[in-house]
Amino acid sequence: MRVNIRVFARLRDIVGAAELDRDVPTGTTAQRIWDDLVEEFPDISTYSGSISTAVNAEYAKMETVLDDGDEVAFLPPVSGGELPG
Amino acid sequence: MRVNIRVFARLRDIVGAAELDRDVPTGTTAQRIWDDLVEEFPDISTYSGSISTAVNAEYAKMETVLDDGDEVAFLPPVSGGELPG
Amino acid sequence: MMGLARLAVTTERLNLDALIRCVHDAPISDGSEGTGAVASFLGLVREYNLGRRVVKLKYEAYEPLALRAFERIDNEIVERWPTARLALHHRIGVLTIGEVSVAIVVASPHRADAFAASRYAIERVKQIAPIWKREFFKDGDVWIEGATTDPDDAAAREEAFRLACV
Amino acid sequence: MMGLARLAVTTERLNLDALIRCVHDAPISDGSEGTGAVASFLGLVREYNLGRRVVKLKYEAYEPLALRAFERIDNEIVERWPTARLALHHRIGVLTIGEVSVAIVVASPHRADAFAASRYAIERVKQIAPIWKREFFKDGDVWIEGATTDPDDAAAREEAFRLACV
Repeated sequence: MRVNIRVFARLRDIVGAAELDRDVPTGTTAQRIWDDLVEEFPDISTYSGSISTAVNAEYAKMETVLDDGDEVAFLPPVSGGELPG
Repeated sequence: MRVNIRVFARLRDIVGAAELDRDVPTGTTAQRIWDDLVEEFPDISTYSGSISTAVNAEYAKMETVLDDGDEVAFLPPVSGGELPG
Repeated sequence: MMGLARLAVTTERLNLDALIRCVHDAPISDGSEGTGAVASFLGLVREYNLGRRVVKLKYEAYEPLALRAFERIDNEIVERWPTARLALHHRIGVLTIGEVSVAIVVASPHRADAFAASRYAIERVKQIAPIWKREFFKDGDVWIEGATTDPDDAAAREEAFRLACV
Repeated sequence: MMGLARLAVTTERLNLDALIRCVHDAPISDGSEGTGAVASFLGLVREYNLGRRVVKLKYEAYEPLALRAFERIDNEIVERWPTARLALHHRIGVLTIGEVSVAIVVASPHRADAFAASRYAIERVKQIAPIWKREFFKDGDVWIEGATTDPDDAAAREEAFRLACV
């Protein structure tokens, strides 16, 4: 099955694209997609502890099992605006 | 000497004018002007405990002694807007 | 073009955009960061007050003293929030439902100050500005009176700070 | 004329007046009193951030999720302040100094609710909206990252309520 991967901000810079399509086996989780992405783009590994995930534009857990045609997004921490004070 | 008396809101309604000029003796206080006004317009007496006073557009005490040409204003409680909540 | 006064009592319709430009274009006291936040407040003539249906309102001010009250509030704000910049206009005369009676804008580098100072400003206006409100109903009218607050009353200032959450 | 969406992510310049009309004209949930207060917040591109002089900013959003975050914030506000009505627009793309990146308007019968809900809204936007900011300097640029906040994180919501002073 095929999934659409979306990355943002510095993740996007490192990956060099906003979207990637990947063919993956049935039963693949968001976590597995991320791990494959880290293998392909080792510089994103620093985000492994801080990214959020969304599947089809809904926040989701990394353990979520994907379906054919799903859009999985990896979101770096949001800007949070100014520092306190 | 002559002073200019200014009244507002319901005080103005009762007095029937926004301004009054009155000739008063030297040494007259804002309090005395108010007392004379109460004598002239008894309905304003309910405000004796709640008015503020200004002399020449500065808040002042009722004991302030007026000078010739002074503007003395009697201010009912301000609207305060909505009630709490 | 003449700049708009930051503080005013006016019979004209209030213009929020003009007030925002007024504080936004103005240099911020410490000049160090620039404007990052603009908090605004509009008070409108509400259709119902204390359960009565309002037809229109009339605001009356002792204008020179009201302006001095606004200057006082402006000074109090700069004293507490040195990088904040206030614009404060109050309308007087007859206003109908939905019209804006008071407009307050505070610009500052950070949002916490803009929110707090704008809330403080409206509380202080309600406390100390010599502006009275007459409500007209279908069959009558009434002057709305409240507490008289001495501008020097420290407890009232504290209450305004408390409501501004500082 | 089509009404303006109350919630939006847009590359267009933000228009505060249009947002105010949008919440002002809208019926308030309880329909009982009418709008008496409109609190607004604008976030602007500040010239200095963390001591660095900013030339421009670029905002990037995951738009569908950002809109859902806005809807979530809207629901949270109605739940806590049933008579409040929110409009919330965030701009994306390249912005220069002084331009408005986020505009928030809350209308309600009374001012306490309008102030609190507008502050709550911006805190929640900063917490949960998937919108990233890239700062450009004279000689470089950096993505500004912050804490990741789970939208369901009750502690984060409490912090937003605390900052809104409720």
